[in-house]
Amino acid sequence: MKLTFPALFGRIAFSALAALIGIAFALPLLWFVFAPFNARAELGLAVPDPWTLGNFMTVFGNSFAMQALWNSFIQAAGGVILVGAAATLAAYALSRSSIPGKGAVTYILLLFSSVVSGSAAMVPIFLIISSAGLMDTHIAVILTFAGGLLPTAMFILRDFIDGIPKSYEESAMVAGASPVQAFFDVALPVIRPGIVVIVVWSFVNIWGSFLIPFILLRSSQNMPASVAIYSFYSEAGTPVVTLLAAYALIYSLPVVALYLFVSWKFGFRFFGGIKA
Amino acid sequence: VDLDITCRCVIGGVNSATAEWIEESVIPAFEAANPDINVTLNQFGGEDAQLTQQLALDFSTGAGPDISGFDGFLIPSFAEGGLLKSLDELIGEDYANWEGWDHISPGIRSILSYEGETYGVGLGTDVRMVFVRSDLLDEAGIDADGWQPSSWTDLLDAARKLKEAGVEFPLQLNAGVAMGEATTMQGYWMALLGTGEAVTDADGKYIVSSPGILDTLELYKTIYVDEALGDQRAQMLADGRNRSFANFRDGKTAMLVEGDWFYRSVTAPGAEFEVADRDEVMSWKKMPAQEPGAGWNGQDFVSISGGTGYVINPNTEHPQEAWKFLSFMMSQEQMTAFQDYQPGIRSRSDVPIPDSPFLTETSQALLPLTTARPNDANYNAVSQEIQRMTEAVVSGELSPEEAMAQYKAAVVSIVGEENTVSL
Amino acid sequence: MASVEFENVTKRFGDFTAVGDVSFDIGDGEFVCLLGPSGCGKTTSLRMIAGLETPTAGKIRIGGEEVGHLHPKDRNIAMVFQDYALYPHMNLADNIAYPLKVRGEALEKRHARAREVADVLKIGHLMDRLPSQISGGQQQRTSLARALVYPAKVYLFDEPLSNLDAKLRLEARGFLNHLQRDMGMTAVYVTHDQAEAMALATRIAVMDHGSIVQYASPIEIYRRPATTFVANFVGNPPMNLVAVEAMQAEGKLQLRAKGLAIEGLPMTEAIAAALAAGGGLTLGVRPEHLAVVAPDAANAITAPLFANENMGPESLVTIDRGESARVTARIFTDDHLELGERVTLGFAPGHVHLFDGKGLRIPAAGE
Amino acid sequence: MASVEFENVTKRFGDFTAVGDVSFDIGDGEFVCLLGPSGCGKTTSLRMIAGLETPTAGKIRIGGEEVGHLHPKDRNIAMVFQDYALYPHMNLADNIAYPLKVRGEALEKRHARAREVADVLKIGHLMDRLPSQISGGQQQRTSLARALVYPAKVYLFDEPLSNLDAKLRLEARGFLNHLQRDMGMTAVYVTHDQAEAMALATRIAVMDHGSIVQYASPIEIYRRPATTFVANFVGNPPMNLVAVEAMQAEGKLQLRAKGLAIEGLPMTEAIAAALAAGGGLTLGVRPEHLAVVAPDAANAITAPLFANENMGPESLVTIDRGESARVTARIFTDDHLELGERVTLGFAPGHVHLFDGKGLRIPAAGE
Amino acid sequence: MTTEPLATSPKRRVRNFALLSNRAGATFLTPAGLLVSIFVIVPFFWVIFVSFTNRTLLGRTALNPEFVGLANYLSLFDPATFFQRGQFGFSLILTTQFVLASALVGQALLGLLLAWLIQTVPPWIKRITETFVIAAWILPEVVIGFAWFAFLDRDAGTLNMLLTSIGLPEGDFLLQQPFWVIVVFNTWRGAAFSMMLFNSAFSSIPPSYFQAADVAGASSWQKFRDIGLPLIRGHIVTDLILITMWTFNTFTPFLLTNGGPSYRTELVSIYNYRVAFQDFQFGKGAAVAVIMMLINLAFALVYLSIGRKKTAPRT
Ligand SMILES: Nc1ncnc2c1ncn2[C@@H]1O[C@H](COP(=O)(O)OP(=O)(O)OP(=O)(O)O)[C@@H](O)[C@H]1O
Ligand SMILES: Nc1ncnc2c1ncn2[C@@H]1O[C@H](COP(=O)(O)OP(=O)(O)OP(=O)(O)O)[C@@H](O)[C@H]1O
Ligand SMILES: [Mg+2]
Ligand SMILES: [Mg+2]
Repeated sequence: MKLTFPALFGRIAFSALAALIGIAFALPLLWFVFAPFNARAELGLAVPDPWTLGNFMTVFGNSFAMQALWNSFIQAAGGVILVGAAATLAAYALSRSSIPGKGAVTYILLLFSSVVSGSAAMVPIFLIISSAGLMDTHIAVILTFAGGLLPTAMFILRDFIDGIPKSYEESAMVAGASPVQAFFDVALPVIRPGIVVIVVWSFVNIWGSFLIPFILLRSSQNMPASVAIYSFYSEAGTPVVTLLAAYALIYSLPVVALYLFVSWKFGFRFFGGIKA
Repeated sequence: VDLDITCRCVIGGVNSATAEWIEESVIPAFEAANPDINVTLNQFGGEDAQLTQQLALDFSTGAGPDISGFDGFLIPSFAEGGLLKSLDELIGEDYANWEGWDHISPGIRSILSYEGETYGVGLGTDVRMVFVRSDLLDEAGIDADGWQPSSWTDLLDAARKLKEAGVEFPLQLNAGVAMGEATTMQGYWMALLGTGEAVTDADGKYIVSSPGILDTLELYKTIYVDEALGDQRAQMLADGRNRSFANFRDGKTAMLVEGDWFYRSVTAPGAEFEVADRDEVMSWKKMPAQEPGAGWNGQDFVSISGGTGYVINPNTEHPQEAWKFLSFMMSQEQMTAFQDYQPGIRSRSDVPIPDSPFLTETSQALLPLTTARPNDANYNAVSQEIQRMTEAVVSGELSPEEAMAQYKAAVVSIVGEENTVSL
Repeated sequence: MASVEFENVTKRFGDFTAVGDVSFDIGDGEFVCLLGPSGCGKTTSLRMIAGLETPTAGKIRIGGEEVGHLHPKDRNIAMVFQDYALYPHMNLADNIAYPLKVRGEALEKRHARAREVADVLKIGHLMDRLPSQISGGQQQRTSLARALVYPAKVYLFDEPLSNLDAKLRLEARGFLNHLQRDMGMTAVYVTHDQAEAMALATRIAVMDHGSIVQYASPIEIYRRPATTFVANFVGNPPMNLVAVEAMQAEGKLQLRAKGLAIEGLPMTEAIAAALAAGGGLTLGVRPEHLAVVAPDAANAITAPLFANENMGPESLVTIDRGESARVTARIFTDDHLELGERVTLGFAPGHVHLFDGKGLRIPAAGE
Repeated sequence: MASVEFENVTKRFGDFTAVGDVSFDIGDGEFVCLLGPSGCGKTTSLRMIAGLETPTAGKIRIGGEEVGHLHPKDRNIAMVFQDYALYPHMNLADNIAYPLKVRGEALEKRHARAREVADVLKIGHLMDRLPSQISGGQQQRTSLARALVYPAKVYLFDEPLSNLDAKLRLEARGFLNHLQRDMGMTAVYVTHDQAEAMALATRIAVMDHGSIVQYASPIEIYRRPATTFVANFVGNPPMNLVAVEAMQAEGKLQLRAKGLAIEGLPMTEAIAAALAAGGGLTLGVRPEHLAVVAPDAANAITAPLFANENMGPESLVTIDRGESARVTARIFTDDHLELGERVTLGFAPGHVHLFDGKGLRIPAAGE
Repeated sequence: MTTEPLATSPKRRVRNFALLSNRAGATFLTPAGLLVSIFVIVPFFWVIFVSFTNRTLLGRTALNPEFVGLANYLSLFDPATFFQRGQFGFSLILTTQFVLASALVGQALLGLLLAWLIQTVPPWIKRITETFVIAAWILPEVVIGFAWFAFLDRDAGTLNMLLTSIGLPEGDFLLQQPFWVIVVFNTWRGAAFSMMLFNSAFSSIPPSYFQAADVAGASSWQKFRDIGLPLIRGHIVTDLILITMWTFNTFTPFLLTNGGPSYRTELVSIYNYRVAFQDFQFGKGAAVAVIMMLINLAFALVYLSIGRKKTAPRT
């Protein structure tokens, strides 16, 4: 396409700026390309010499840390399913029903959750879980995360659903579908991209979170990776950088994979439903 | 009967030796002897403080492992909050009659005691000293083998010489908030004891203003601000401790005050901060008092010890079985077995230190000199104020006087005016 | 098939009355068009029949039975939505067959039936596409197909052809017309296009501001519009309305306005009453009843030519009486007229409509 | 004002050719309508003029200058979008004045100018409202005003009246007509409504599948459609096309088809050539040239009545010759005809159009 | 609230017919309602209650906390120490600056810029940029903490290597500009969310709006200012509410600076952690949490009132 000089220049400048920002975002992660393969601890960016998989070997040998990855997965998957399902139902109800007072609910819950996400609320949560006899179980972690993440998930998802025309469900109902049928046949597929955002967001949150599992879990066979990563600290209390880098790399892969998968499969958008 | 034991230990991770010992030696042997008791080890991978939080929550609700690893200096605050029961109350006779007490010195026993009651059994203790790089000292013209500093001045003079010889940060005395308790124990205490003072006086009141504190802070100022004999940045960064280790490894630091584990595990072969040809280039010196004889208790040299041990959950359903296991674990036989996993200074005098000349020497030389932190529920909070005070000086932000004034105000508000004293 | 009755139905949104106290009946098998300008309450009325909107007051009956308590799904209604409301994640086959799916039909059977309807609407070859992959007109027909795929008591259409081009629209109109006559379906059809309403309806309900202004057969509405609003709204181009001064002379009516003088209309009692009530009269003449005549003809309006639009067989000749008071004639000629030239449009007195000061029709003599 | 030229312009989307090798000129001051069915490439052509789409091949000139390298904002073009594209957050004044704002006009000056244009379009009193607070028709006029507020070289209209109801559409049409004659603006106007094209254009370009099928004046297109496609597309309802068998008898042409027999049409060389080429002939008669006649009349088509749509002054009478071959007449009567009854529609031989086997017009004698 | 269709339709429907009956709605709300009640609402009130007691985790008041009225709040606002480093006031001011700089200016503005930029750049640049920006958002925080630590290392960190290679002086960032480090860090970490949200918002604007402006002669900047920005105002409010809250509560900078040096990066969340989990003073920690919530509320109200015209609650 032929363009005038200023227009061409503008385009190039835009692209260059975008690329530059992208690179700037990538730089801090560069270290992870090298450090895990380096035999010697380096905080600096250094091409490993020689390359080694030894760190990974050590990490794989740490059965606690490996088990922890699986635990993380159980907790994150469980939490995500719960958050996804409960938030979808609730956000849908808040958007589509005429329950009184639904307008401000999400705002208020959001504020409440801002208090509860801090460390001060760990004690009541601990007390609740322990009086329910759920201490040291995956389900305790899953429930607690679900509760904590729900207000935000509902807030985001409700925005999303509000943006989708009601005539989808209306037409289904006129055609004879019950509200539940309309929800599953029509509404759910349409709001899927929004649910996907919630799923990724809550997965990432649970996957990386330390405090809650740490407060609610006790036995080593239940601890998630966010806790296990501290086992790569020395007796003196300082991190063993090489192992940590190797473990961090393994620990990061699932979230990246999840993101790539869902954004390829479902798209990743906040508003507007499926492209009609 | 099922028993749970938790320690901050992970096979293949932090304190791997402890975990291996319990898993491979203690539990099988115990279960063989007591077929009706089933013991499970929970490896805890978090940080010390995190284990503390867990235990506090658990013990307050009646949950938690039956036996747990425990840092001695936390005994007072747990005991005061009713989160621990003394062994006397919990076990009674069996505890009192345990053979092990005959082999554990009162000093070490006191680490896990508070107000005369014993709450747990110590596993071992540690001592602190000055580690030196003989090769660097030699290069700077100091005869490393023969040299033993007898005053702060000696220490500083050596540092100056080293500096001239091109050693970037000759002396490391921990300071700052980021290193946490490592600042208080390996840094502040080691200096303060040299002035003849301690954090509390004989009555247990906190000393909040004294010449000793000032001198200590002046020492910090000399090292880090006035003469740049130490790595000022490392004291302030979150990974400062690692940096100090790396400095030592890389020959940028020649004298470093640390505990015995520095030799045992930090610089050991295969570790991250492995010092090549360790036994050639590395040795240790006693920490001198400010002036000979001016140290704590009138000593020429000082050291301080902490210690960890194991406590029994106050709410355990099976206190007797738990005690059975704990005492079995602390038996001479098992503790000796532990030495195979990781040699160290053990609480029992009848457990020999295996062929580790380093540990044998240091324990012989330093255990007689050492002291321990005060058994006080507020110590933890005060310790943080100490770290803050050192950081203020080391960063050059406050003068020693100002820093001490700030410390005073803070400690008064923590423990109350009546529990403080100015000298 | 079933009848539909509105009894004093009112729908308010907050303070705003979208439909006000409307009563009318739709007979079984009737095809009624709701015709009116944007925002007059057409969609709202339709949605109340479907149960998607709850009347604030009044009753709606379908087949004689009050339906206030019935959920939309239980009313057995078919509806075409203004915005199609096609399900973006289903292909056309599934979209069209959806009503059958919720009725529990087997997959094959319902797809066969969907295909049948789609074929009639000429979208049978697109059954595998998603709604996003077809054109606007095809989407509209899909929506239509979905409504027609199952037998319903009442069919509701909300501007179902608005997005089709003239040709397709005409075709679809013919199809609906036929369907209604074949199946005898009861249909309520919303449109703002009066030609469509004329062509399809058995009766037209002309709405304005939430009320029904006239409810009658198309020809009645065309011939005897009840108000100036109806007169103006129905007919393309709309009826010319001219405010006139009325005088009575020798038992006859005289009308005067700028460029216009009509003498000798028959005087009736109704006219006399309207005159007595005051407020002036309005004269209405349909464009197709006007012709270009000699400048001195009687019963004529003269003004400069404003526009002359040739539309194939016919032309629209508009003259401008000033202040935007324009009169348009629809004539079958393509005489050349110069813009600005004075043109005289004449009409037969029998084709004249009269409205009183309130805009209500004054019945012609003998009506 | 400026002329616009297309020289072998092609636009492909991927494999799909939306506009294929189109060349035509629009004279300075001309008002050209692009007319054609949905998807034929009208919008695409317009967008290429505006610079919103880049031709795959070929050149576009505005005022004689090639504009391929110019960004839309530098082409000095005014455009009305199909969906208005009014900015919902600006009031009408700001919306209309926006092109002046980006040209750096002072606030007062631009608002004064916006007001002027708005007044002409009768939306002057709404200047403080937001687009959401005005009716569809007013929105459309706002969009129009925004295009007309500044002097542009070429005005582009993409179905600017499609969303208006009949009455408003007519009004706006009149206004545009006037404007064009007053200002002599060069305009390209996209529509799929042939009546609109007829009424407005100086020339019409009938498009189909990305090509221009006929480019001529409205009356020419109406009277002498170049192909069956044009014949079918222009005219409302469209021309009736009947495939006929042609025979030559005594120097005259005879046409036969089901229910139809025409004798004695003059034979021309062109017809002879078409017959020789084979492929059959197509007979075209416009609905307005048909009338209900006696069953035994000559030059007539007979079939059962399929639909009879009354549209006010006139009716559309459709008969069905089977297999969807329908013939529609547009008649000024409202005789009652029964559905299914056999109806005969007659016409004058002079009103007949003939097309050859390829659908191309066979010139009538003397054309 | 913020997704009103951009279409110019005058209809904003209030219905008493609802797609979901109240009963069905209540059923749909039940699972979330239960979870939220137990894990958010109950703890919330517990926190409020505890903020009026001197409850601690260890020591005497662990088992027998006393009601102390406003003492916790008063001690936080003790004028003698309020502004001292390591005290509440210092943290509060620091956090406010941090939120303004890293959430409002950093994340929201950078997110906006990115969202706008990637509308127009070639798809492959868009994809790459998006991927890195989002990677920064989804990676676990411990991992991120380390990566940055290595990135900023004075001696051999990636950043200093870069600076030296282009002839600029090295920086000792963590020590000299710790505040700006965590600001940049948090911007880096969180910009993805704003970017994605604004990206969705922009793509929900009909393209003809921009084309109309193009034809009218508007430049890229004019289009952004006059059309893009005003039309996504509602989304901006949503975004600001969320990222402000998240930034107030973020703990991740702790992994980078430990709150130091000398408390110069001790955000309120870190302060709160120290009070509650290192000093074990739950009463005081709870008071901090309550104050933070009030500040969040204030921010949210400001955003809502600024964005009000476009965000009238949709009922
Ligand atoms: N971006 C695109 N990608 C692929 N195909 C396109 C694209 N834009 C238009 N087309 C196709 O090009 C053809 C012409 O499109 P165009 O919009 O010009 O039609 P039109 O004549 O304006 O139709 P309408 O009357 O429906 O507006 C259509 O078949 C359309 O599907
Ligand atoms: N939920 C609502 N809240 C407030 N007013 C409403 C609501 N729904 C409709 N209205 C108003 O009620 C009136 C009638 O609306 P309705 O949708 O029935 O109009 P319509 O006749 O279908 O118009 P159109 O031809 O534009 O579709 C309009 O003025 C509209 O603004
Ligand atoms: Mg409507
Ligand atoms: Mg188009």
